[in-house]
Amino acid sequence: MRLSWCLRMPRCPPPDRYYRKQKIFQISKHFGYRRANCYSLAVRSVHKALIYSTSAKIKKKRRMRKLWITRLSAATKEHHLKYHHFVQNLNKSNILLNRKILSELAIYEPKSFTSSPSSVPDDSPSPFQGQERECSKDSSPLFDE
Amino acid sequence: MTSRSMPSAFLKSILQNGIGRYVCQLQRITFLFSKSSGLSRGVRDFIENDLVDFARKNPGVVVYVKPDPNHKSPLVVAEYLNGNKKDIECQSMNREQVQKEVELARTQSGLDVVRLRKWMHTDNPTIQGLWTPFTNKPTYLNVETFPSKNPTWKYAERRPTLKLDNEISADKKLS
Amino acid sequence: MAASTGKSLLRLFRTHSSFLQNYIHFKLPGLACSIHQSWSVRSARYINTSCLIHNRFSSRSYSGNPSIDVEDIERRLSIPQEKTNAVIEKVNTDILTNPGRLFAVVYFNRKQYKVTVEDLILSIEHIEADIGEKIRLEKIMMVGSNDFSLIGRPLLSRDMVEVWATVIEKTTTPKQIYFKMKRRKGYKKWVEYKDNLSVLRINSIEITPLKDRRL
Amino acid sequence: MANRAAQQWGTFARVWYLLDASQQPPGRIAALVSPLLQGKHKPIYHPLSDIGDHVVIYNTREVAFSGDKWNTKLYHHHTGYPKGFSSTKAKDVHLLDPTKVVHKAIYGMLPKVLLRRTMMERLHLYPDNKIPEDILANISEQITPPRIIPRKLTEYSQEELDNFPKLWHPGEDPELR
Amino acid sequence: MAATVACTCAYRSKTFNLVRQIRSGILWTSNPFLTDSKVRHVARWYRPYMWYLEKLKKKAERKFGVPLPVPRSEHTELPWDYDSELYAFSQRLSEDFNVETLRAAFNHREYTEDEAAKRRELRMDENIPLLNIPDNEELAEKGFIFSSEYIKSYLRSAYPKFPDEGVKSVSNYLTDVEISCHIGRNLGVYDLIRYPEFPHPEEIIQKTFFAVIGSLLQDKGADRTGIFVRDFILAQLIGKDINRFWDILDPMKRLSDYLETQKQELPESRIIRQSGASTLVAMYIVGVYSNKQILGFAPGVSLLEAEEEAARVALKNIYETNPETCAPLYIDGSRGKVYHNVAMKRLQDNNILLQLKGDNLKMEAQGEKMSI
Repeated sequence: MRLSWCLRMPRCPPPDRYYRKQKIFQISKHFGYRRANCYSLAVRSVHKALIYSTSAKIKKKRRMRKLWITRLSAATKEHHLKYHHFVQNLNKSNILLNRKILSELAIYEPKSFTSSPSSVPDDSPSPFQGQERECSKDSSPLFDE
Repeated sequence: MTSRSMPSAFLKSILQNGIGRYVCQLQRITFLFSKSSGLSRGVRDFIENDLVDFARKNPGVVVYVKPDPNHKSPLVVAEYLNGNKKDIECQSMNREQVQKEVELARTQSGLDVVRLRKWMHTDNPTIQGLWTPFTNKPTYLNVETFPSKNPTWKYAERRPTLKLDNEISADKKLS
Repeated sequence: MAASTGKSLLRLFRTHSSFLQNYIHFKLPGLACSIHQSWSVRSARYINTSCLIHNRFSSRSYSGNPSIDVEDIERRLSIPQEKTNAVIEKVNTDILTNPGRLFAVVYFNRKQYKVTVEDLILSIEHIEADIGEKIRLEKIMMVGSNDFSLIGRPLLSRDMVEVWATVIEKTTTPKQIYFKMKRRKGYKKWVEYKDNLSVLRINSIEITPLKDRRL
Repeated sequence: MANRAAQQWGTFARVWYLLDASQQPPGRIAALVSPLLQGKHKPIYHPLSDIGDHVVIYNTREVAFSGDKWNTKLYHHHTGYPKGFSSTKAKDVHLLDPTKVVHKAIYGMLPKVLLRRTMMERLHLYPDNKIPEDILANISEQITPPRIIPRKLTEYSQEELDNFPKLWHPGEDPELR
Repeated sequence: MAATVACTCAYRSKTFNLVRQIRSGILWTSNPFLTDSKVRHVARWYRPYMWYLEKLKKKAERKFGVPLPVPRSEHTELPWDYDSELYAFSQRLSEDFNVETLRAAFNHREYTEDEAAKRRELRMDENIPLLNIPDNEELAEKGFIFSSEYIKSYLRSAYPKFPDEGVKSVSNYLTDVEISCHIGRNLGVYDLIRYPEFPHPEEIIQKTFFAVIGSLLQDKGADRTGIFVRDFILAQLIGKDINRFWDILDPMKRLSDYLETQKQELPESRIIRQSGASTLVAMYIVGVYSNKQILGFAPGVSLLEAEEEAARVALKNIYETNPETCAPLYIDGSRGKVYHNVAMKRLQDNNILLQLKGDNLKMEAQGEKMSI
């Protein structure tokens, strides 16, 4: 009785097939309609999904950088600067913070973002110059180590 | 795998581990293997050569060794402090591979291995206060009547230079 | 001209980081020191710091103006040197008395993270330090608090900032699939892989008072 | 700082802007206003989140096209049936509805996504300078019009006219005057 | 130890054992494709075998019901050694526990009584050494009192301006069942508990956890125990705003009371910013000032809400417990050491350590009563 499973052996499909299919169904289980459970339909959509997923991993980096740049241009415009001037200033002042960090700073640490040296246009007088002169206490800048 | 078909979670730790002192999360490790089977050979090699060192280096991990003729293909069961259990099948592995698996089991925290959504976890995302639409706006706008004769908002161009005398921080008294 | 220097520096920085270890073992600081000494000597020319004070509790976010070069900004904005010294003094008193919560931007394993104390960060690489060991994050690009920010150009000096972290977990990602296929060409590529991950807990961010080069 | 909920309420607050459209070209108004409606002027911008601001535009009856656009610019429409095509001159559209030209210009300049209608909901157009009180109560800032409006000769005071540098003086000859 | 059968399934046959093995993942771990099997092909017998096991499992479940959870010590498949577990427990936490005291810390009175009753039933000798282990009542009480006192004095040294009410509410939160049970479970206390009922109730886990602290206190002294409490209990405050455990009903009143005692001007609220005033989603930023100095500001839906929140922020700033701007609760490093030393000194000054050393606890006089 215990070994009755042996009798089923000849009737079961080739050994790998079930698990090969399960591998696909693992990925397709959340698909809609028959694509979730019918192998011939599932395997096509799984292949397509995996191709998308593989390429999206590369594209995501591009997309995120684009988003950070949009955010940064919005943030720099609040300080009356254009994005490319801002980046130019960063390069000139040798600051290597990346766009992700800078856009995070703009949202989460607005004071630090404002104080970054790159918000000073290099060849034009500072937009805050007027205030700079007015503000006698605590004002001002900078020092070198 | 596509990201939808994988479970996902955020980065976390157990009991704020690493603050104050560090606690190795591997609680006990059990080797179930056969004394004679060829499939268990790597595990037997590991037990002969490395296990004592492993136990000596990690006194906080209880090591059990159980030869069992039922386990022709060997099994290593790692139990973690958070109650999770991980079974490692070491069938036909050589000694180095078993070493690697045991090392991985030791360094893991026992949380489920899932896709992590963020690269970091923070409880204090902001220190200086979140940005608001008014963060970088001059305060004299509070007292302006609209429509005004001196519009101020201009896209990407400089505002007229302001003097600090115009700065009015709070104008309306709450009654 | 100036912009191009910035770019070349960027490249220099990146090539260095690829082979320099960016941590040292807690137990063997002497051994790792040589690496960092060479790094700090190389970078000494580029490291300088700009800083600024925020008014505490001010609804306005700034009251000072940062600059690229002290002499230059002093000339341009006609700020006397005493003022610059005053800023340094103010920051120093802040640091000494009550800096509050600090955040730092750390460069770790080809990525930049904005961290504060008690944070967890994830690195997609196996690191040598064992679990539970404390490591020092060497490349600090910026430190800030509610009242001041210090920005490295590109890095802050090692003596000024110390960020320590504990390795709390070394694990792997779940199985991932790299899949490529071309229709009707019989081309199919299915690679299953796992990446190594290591999780760090930030233990402390500490800064020492600043020193003005001219004083 | 305040608790998280309060902080977020501050961060995602919508700001109301005011714009005077008199003597302004509709296209330039649209270029100014469309990023505001999308929220592209905020560092928290994300294309999927609805974080646009409100814009109130008044005096749309007085918008100014350059050139002969009132006569030559056509707004096309097709009913979908045969012979359903029609086109209307800009000036006819403007006579029918004085806010339509600005509305169409801004609508066309927003991204073609499902959020477009929602963004347009936040655009408030008034043909003249009669803005309801409750709308005016919301306004936080006024936008600088994109075009500097030239002053008419009649708008200069006599003093300004007298002081204006002249190449030659017409003299007292009434014919020359 | 082998004779200690506290709670098992009534029926045990070979079939049932097989089913339990499957269930606990010993025989059959998972789908071979989901693990990293080195085998390229699945053997022909594998699937029918799995079918058969599934069938058996269902049959057994139909017959006997879903099996109850079993303590780790009674797993038949996985080995268990209580002494090694105790040793590893102390090593894991980097503490040098006295093993005998630790054994007592895990031993509940109910367990001893239960065992004695069982032995009486079986007419066994009751005096064999297993039953001579003392129970953990006293240790648990000592541990609880020490922990709550230490937490309070640590918080007082870390947040010197935070009022006593707040400190008490934080300490109550940390020594409550929820948190201490969570810590106990994740430190591996659960498997070592000796208590007749299984699964163990939460209160028992809490009690055992404090008994462990008590045993450390008894053997290694207050200093080590303080560091233990700091590292494991106080660390749970991280990521939490300590002000939220203490509900201030009328923050504005409290603020004005405070300013009055400090002889400063009374607080005055002013609108700093507003947007969409006539809409349903209005936003106001209200600042609270005293003597033209801003104490705190906060956004809100209505003026009242924003004002209340601003007053709360002002209080946080005054108490220096604002989780964002103020210094974090230091547990590591030099600051942690300083706070610990101050806390220990305060405990000594209050004679709490002396009282804990005495055999008779007289803590009731101070109104401190263990809640378990």
